Amino acid sequence: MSTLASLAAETSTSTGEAAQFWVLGPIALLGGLGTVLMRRAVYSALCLAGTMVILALFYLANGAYFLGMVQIVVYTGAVMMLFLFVLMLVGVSSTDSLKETLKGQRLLAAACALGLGLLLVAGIGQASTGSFTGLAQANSEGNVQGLASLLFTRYVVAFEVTGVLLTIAAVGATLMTHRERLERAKSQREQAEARIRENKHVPPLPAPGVYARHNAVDLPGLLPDGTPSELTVNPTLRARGQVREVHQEALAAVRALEQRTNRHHGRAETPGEPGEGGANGANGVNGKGVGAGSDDEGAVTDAEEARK
Amino acid sequence: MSFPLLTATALTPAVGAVVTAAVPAARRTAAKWLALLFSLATVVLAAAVLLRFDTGEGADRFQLTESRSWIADFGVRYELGVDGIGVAMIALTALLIPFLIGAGWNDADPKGDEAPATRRWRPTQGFFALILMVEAMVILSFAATDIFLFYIFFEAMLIPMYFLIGGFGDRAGEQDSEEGQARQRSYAAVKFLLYNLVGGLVMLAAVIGLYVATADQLPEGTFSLQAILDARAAGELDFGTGTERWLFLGFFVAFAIKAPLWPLHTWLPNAMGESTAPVAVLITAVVDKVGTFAMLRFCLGLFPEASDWATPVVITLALVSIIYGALLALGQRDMKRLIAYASISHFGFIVLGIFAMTSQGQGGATLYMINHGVATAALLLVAGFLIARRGSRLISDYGGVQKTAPVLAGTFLIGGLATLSLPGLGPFVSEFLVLVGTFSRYKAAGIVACAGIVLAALYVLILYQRTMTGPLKPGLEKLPDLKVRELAVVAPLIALLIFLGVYPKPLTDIVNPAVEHTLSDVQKTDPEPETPAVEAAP
Amino acid sequence: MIGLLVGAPLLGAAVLLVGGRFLERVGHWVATALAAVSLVLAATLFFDMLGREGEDRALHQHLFSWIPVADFQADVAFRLDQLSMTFVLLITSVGTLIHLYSIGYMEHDPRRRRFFAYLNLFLAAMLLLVLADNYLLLYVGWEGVGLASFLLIGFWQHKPSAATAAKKAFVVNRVGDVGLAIAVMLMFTTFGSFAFEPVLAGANETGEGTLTAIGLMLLLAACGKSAQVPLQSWLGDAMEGPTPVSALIHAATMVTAGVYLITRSGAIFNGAPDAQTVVIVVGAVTLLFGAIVGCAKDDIKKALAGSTMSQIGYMMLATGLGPVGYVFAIMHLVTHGFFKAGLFLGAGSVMHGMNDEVDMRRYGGLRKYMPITFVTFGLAYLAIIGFPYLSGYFSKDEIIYAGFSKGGAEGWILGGVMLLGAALTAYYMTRIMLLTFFGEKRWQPDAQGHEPHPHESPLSMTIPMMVLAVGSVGAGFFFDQGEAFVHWLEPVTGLGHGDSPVSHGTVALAATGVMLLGVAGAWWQYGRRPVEAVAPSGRWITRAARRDLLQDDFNHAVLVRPGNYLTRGLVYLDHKLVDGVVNGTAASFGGLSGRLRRVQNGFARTYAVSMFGGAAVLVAATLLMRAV
Amino acid sequence: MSPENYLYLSALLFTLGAAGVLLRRNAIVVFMCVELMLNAANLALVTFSRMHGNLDGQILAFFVMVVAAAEVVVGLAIIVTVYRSRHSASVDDASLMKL
Repeated sequence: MSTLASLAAETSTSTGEAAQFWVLGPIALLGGLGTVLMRRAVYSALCLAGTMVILALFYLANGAYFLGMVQIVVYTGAVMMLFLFVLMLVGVSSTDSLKETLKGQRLLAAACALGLGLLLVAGIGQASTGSFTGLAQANSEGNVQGLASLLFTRYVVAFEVTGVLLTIAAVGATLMTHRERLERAKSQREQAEARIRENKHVPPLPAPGVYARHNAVDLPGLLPDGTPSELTVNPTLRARGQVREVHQEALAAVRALEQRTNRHHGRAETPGEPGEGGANGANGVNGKGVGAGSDDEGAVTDAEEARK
Repeated sequence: MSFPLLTATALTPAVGAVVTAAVPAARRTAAKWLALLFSLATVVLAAAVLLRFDTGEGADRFQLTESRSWIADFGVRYELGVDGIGVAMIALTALLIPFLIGAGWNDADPKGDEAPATRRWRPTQGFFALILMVEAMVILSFAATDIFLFYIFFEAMLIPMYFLIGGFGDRAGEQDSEEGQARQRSYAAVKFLLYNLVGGLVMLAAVIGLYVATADQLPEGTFSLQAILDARAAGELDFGTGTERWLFLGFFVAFAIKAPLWPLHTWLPNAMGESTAPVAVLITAVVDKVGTFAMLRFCLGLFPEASDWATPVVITLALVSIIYGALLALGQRDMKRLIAYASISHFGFIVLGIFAMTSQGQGGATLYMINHGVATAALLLVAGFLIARRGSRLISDYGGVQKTAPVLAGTFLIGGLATLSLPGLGPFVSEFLVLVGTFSRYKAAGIVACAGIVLAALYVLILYQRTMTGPLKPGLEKLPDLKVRELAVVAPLIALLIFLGVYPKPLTDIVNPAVEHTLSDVQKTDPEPETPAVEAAP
Repeated sequence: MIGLLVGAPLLGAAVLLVGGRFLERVGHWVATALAAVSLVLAATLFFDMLGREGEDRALHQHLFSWIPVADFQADVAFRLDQLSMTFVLLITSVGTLIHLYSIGYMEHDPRRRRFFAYLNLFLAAMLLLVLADNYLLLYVGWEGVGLASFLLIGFWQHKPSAATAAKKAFVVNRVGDVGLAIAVMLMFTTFGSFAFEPVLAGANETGEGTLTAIGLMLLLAACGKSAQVPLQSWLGDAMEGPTPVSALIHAATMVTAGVYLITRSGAIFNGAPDAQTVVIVVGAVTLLFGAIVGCAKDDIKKALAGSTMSQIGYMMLATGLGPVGYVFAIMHLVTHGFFKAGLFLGAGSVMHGMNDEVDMRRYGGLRKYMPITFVTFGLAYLAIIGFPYLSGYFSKDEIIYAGFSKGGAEGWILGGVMLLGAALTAYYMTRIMLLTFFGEKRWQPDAQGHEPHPHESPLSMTIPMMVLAVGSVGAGFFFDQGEAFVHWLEPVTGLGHGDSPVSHGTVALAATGVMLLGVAGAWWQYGRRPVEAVAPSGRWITRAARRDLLQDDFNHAVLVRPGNYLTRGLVYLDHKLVDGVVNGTAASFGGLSGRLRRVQNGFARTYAVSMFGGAAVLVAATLLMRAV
Repeated sequence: MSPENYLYLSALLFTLGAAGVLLRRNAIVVFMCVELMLNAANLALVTFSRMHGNLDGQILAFFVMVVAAAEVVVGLAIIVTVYRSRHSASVDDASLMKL
C-alpha cells in the first residue's frame, strides 16, 4: 500500500508501475473481449469481473485508493453478484447464438465501434500532455480525507442528489420486480380437485425420461406413438428453454425395437401399443441407460437372448 | 381614421359565414336567404368604400387606412388600406358573390338518394358559409397593406376553397360512377391545395427574408408596405441586387401559381372542371385575381429592379400562356375545362399587361381582372345551368340547344362574345389596352399576343356552334329555358358587361392614379410617340 | 343628331331583342320604321350639308370620353364629312329598302323578330363604322358588322352548313381585325393618337417604313372585311344566310367597308407607295379570282358572290391607284351597291318563287312567270356589265381609265386585267341571265315532291327591287353630271389626274367591246342550245373554279389540319408532360419516404448503432474543430 | 512510461464495450458491456485526476459508480420483469420500438 502510495505520489511513473501496466493491461483487454464474445452470459460476466478487478488495481496505482476499494467492493462485489443472480434467475446455461439476425448490423456496429475507438485514440494522442503533476499534495492528508472534504463541501448537493437517486432506484426496483399476489396459493388438494373437474391430466403428469432411453430430468418422456412430450419436463426448465432434445435415432430405434418384438411374438403390426412399448421402455430404462445411440444395440441383444 | 369601413366590409361576410353555418340542418332555405342577405350587405358596404374613395388630384395613395399593432415583436401590424386597384377588386368581389349564391341556390341541396334526414348529405349551410368565408378572406387580402397580414389571408383562403372544391361537385363528370367522380374531385382539391401551398411556402420564406432585410437596414424590421415604400423612396432601404431578386422570385412564384401562369397552371382545369359552376367562378374570377393583384401591388412595388430584371422571362411566360391556353381550349371535350383553359389564356394577358410597365398595360390589366371576372362569371354560370339540365359536361352531348332554349343560348353567346372580347363589351376595352400597352414597349410581344384574339374567336365560336346550333341532339327535346332565378343572375352581369364596354370611364378614373403610383414605384414612364401628332382640332 | 343616326337602329335592335314575345306581331314594322328614321335623318343632314360650303361641310360631334388612360385617349366622337355622308346615304337607303323587302321575304319565319333585330344591329354598327372619328371607334363598328353578319349568316342555325359558314366568316374576319388592331397600335405608338385628323395630318412627316407597315395592316383588315385574296374564302359560304342579308351585307354595304377604310386612310397610303402596290395587286388578283369563280358556279347566289368579290376587286385596285382612283372607287362602290343589291333581291325573289331552289340549272324561262323580277334584274344586269349610260358604265370605265393612267407597263397591265375582268363580268352575268330567265323551264319537284309554282313576289318585295333598279340605271348618269360626284368628294379624298396613254373615249369603246364579247360568249355557250339540267364535269379550270379555285382545300391543308394536330398534341403533352412532371414529383417523394420508413425497424440495437455513429461523428467534429 | 497508456487502455475498453452493446442480443450481456464502458470512463477520470493533481476526477468517477449502481439495479429489475412477461431476455426478439 505504502509503496503504491509512494508510487502515485511521484510525478513520474516507476518501472514497477510500468511492469504492472504492461502485464495487467492486456489481461484487462482480454477480459473485455471475453465479455463481448463469450456465448454464455455467465462467462462474460466472469470476464467482466476480472476486468473490473484489474481496473481496481489500476485505480490504486493511480493513487485513487478509495475508489480502488469501492471498485472491488461495490462493483466486483455487489453489482456483478447482482448480475449473476439475475442470470441464475433467467437461466444460467441458456446460450444465445452469436448469429446476427439484423441485416448489416454487425458491419455497422464494427464500423461504429472501430471508428469511435480510433477517434478516441487519435484524440488522446492529440491532446497528450507529457508532464503530469502527481497527487502528492492532493493526497497529503490521506486520499479518503481529501475526497471527503471535496465531497462534503463542493459536491455536497450532487452527493445528496445521488443519495436520493439510489433510494429511488432501490424502491423502483423492488416495485417493479415485486408481484402482488391477489389470492392465496392453491393447496395441493384444490389443485387435484380442479384437475378432476376440468378432466385434464387426471393422473399425475408423466415423469420425465419415461419411455425414453434416459431418465435425465430435462429429457422429455416419449408418448406411446414416440413423440416427445414437453409436459413431462419441469415448467421452470421449460421456461428457461433448457429442455434437452430427444435424438431422432433414439426415436427410430424405439420404433424398430417395437416392430421386432411384435414380429417375435407373431402379433399383427400394431405399432405404439402401450403395454408392449411400456415393457420395452421399462426394460430399456431399467437396463443400462446412458447415451441413446449405444444402448439400443444392448436392448436388441437382450431381446435376442430372450428368444432363445 | 373614423369608422373602420374596410374591416366592416370584410367582417360582414365572415359573420355571415358563421351565422349561416349555425342554421339547423332542416332550415336549408333560411340559410340560403341569410347568405344572400349578408352578401348583399357586403355589396352595400363595398359601395360605401367606392364612394368614400377619393380619386381627386393629390389624394393620397392608400385611403381608408386602418392600423393597429398586432404582433409587436415582429412589427406585424393589422394594416388595411386601398388604392384604386384595391377598391376596384373589392367592388368586383363583393358584387360577384351574390350572383354566385343565386346561381348556386340549389347546387348543394341533397340529391335524390340522400334524404335531408340522414346526416351524410352535403350540408347546404356549409356550402354558402364557405363561399362567404372565401369572400371575407379575399376582401381582406385585397385590403391588407401589411405584407404578413396579406400572406395570412392569401393562405387561409385555401382552406375553404379546398372544401368547396372537394366537397361539392356537379355530378356531371366524364366518369359515370359516383365513386369515380368523388375520386376525381378529391384529386382536384388536393392538387389545388398542394400547388397553392407550395407557392405559399416559397412566399413565406420570401416574406421572412423581407423582414430580415428590413430589420438590418431600418431601425426596426417591418412588414408594412407603406413603410417599406417610404424607406425606399428616402433611400434608407436597399436590398442588394441578389437579395432583391431572390425575394422577388419568392413572391412571384406564389402569385404565378395562384394566377395560373404557364407552366404552373395544371391545377386550374382540374379544379374548375370538378367543382360546381359557382365555385369555378369563385376560383377563376375572384381567388385567382388575388395573384395578379398581388403581382401588381407587391412584386412591382417592393422589388422594382428585380421586376425589371425578370420582365423578359415573365413576358415570355405570359405569351406562352396566352397561346398555349387558347390552343388547349381548342382541344378540350369538356365545357368547363375549355373555359378553364380560356381563363389561363386571359391570365396570360393580365400578366402581360402588368409587366409591360406602361400605364395602358397596367391600367388595362386592372380592368382586365374585373372584366374577365364578370365575363367568365356570365359564361360559366350559363354553362353551369346547361350542365345542370343535361347532367353532362361533354360538349359532344349537346347540339341545337338554341332551338329549345333560345334565351339560354343567347346569354351563352353573349358570355362567349365577351370572352373573345368583342368591342362594345367590357373585356375588349381591357384587352385592347393591354395590347396597346405591351405593343408600345415590346412590339413583337404585342403582335404575338394578337394571335390570342383569333384563337379566342375560334374556341368560343366552335363551342357555341357545337352546343347551340345544328340539329337538336336526342335527349335535349325537353330542355327547359332559363328560369327566372337564373335569368335574374345572368341579366345583370350582361348589363354590367355592356356598361363596362361602353362607358368604362368611371372605372379608369379610379384605377389610373393607382397605376401612376405603381409606375412611379418601378421608375418607368410611357414611351413617347415617335412623331408626336400635330394638335388636332376637337 | 349624328348620334341619333346610329342610335335609332341600335335602339331598335335592343328593343326587339329584349322585348320578347309580344313584339312578334309588330317587330318588323318597328325595325323598318327605325331604319327609315335614320334614312330621314341622313337625308336632312345631307341637305344641311349641301347648304354649307367646301371646308366647313365636315361635321364633328364629341359625345363622351370613352377610354382615357394617360396618353391613350379614346373618345366616342363622330365625324360626318362628304365621304361618310355618301356611305350613310347608301347604307340607310339600301338598308331601309331591304328591311322593307325582308318583311315579305321572311314572312313565314318564326324567328322574324330576331332577324329584324339583327338587321337593325347591323345598320347601327355599319353607321358607327363610317361615322367614327377615330380608328378605335371604327374598329368597334368594324367588329360590330362582323358580329351582325355572323348572326345573320347563321340565322338558320339548325342548318349545320349555315352555322359553320357563320363561324368561318367571323373567324376569317377576326384575322383581318387583328390587322386593324395592330394598325391602331402602330398609330398610337407613332402619333400618340389614333383619331383621324392627327394621324392623317401626321402621316406627312412620318417615315415611309412606318406608313408602309400601317398601310399593310390596314390592307389586311380590308382584305378580311371585303373578301379580298387571301381572306376571300368566307364570302361564298356566307350565302347560306337569308338572301336579303346577302344583298345588304355581303353585296351592298359591309363588304365595301375595306374600300372605305383605305380611302379614309388615303394620306397614309399616299405616303407608302409599296403598300399601294400591294393593294393594287390584291385588287387585281381578286378581280380575276372572283370573276372566274362567278363563271363556274351554278348556285345563283354564289355566282353573284363571286361577282361581288370581283367588283370589289375593281374598287380596291382603284384605291390602290391613289388620289386618281379614290373618287371612282367610291363611285363604283355606290353604283355597285345599287345594282348588286338589286341583283340579289332579284335572286331572292326568284328563290322565293321556286321553293328556295338555288341551282340555276333548275330555273329557266322564268321571265314569263315573274315579269317584274325579270325587268328589275335585267336592268341591274345591264348596269353591272357596263351597258353604255347605265351606272356601271360610268364608274367602271373611270376606274379602267385610271388604271391606264398609272402609266407605263403597269398601266397597260392593269388596264388589260380590268378589261379582261369586264369581259368576264359580262360573260357570267349573261350566263346567269340566260340560265334563269330564258330557255325552257327546267325545274323539277323538290325533295318533298311538290312542284314549284313560280309566281311574282308580293309588293313589299318588288317595290325595293324597282327602286334599286331605278338607282342602278340612273345613279351613274346622275353622278357624272358635271362630275358632281367628283367635286363632292374631292375635299376629302383629293383628286389626282394621271396622264393616260389612251383617251376616255377609247377606254369606253374598249370596255363596251369586251362587254359585247363576253355577252356573245355566254350566249354562244348557253343561249343557242338548251342547257342540260346537270352540270357537265367540265375542264379542270371549271372544276377548280366550282371549288372556289381550291381556296378551302388550301386553307384546310395549310391551316386547319396542322392546327388540329397541334392542339391534340398539346393536350396530350399538357396531360403527360406538364402535369406528369408534377405528379411524378409527388410520387417520387412518396417513394422516398416509404424507403426511409424502412430504416426505423424498431430494433433497439439498430437505433443504438445510429447513436454511436452520431457520437463518433461528434467526436470527429470536435477533433476537426481543434485541428483547424 | 507515460500515464497516457491508461487513457489508451480506457479508450480501447470503451470501444469494446460499445461493440458489445451493439453486437449482443442478450439484454444482460448488453448491460455488462455498458458497465464495461462506464468503467473505462472511470479509468480515464482517475488518470486525469492524477494528471492534474486534484481529486475532482476521482469524485466524478465516484459519482459515476453510484449512478451506475442505481442504473444496474433498475435495469436488472426491468430485465427481470420483461423476462417474466416474454420469457426471453433478448433485446430484439421483437421490434419493441415500432408500433
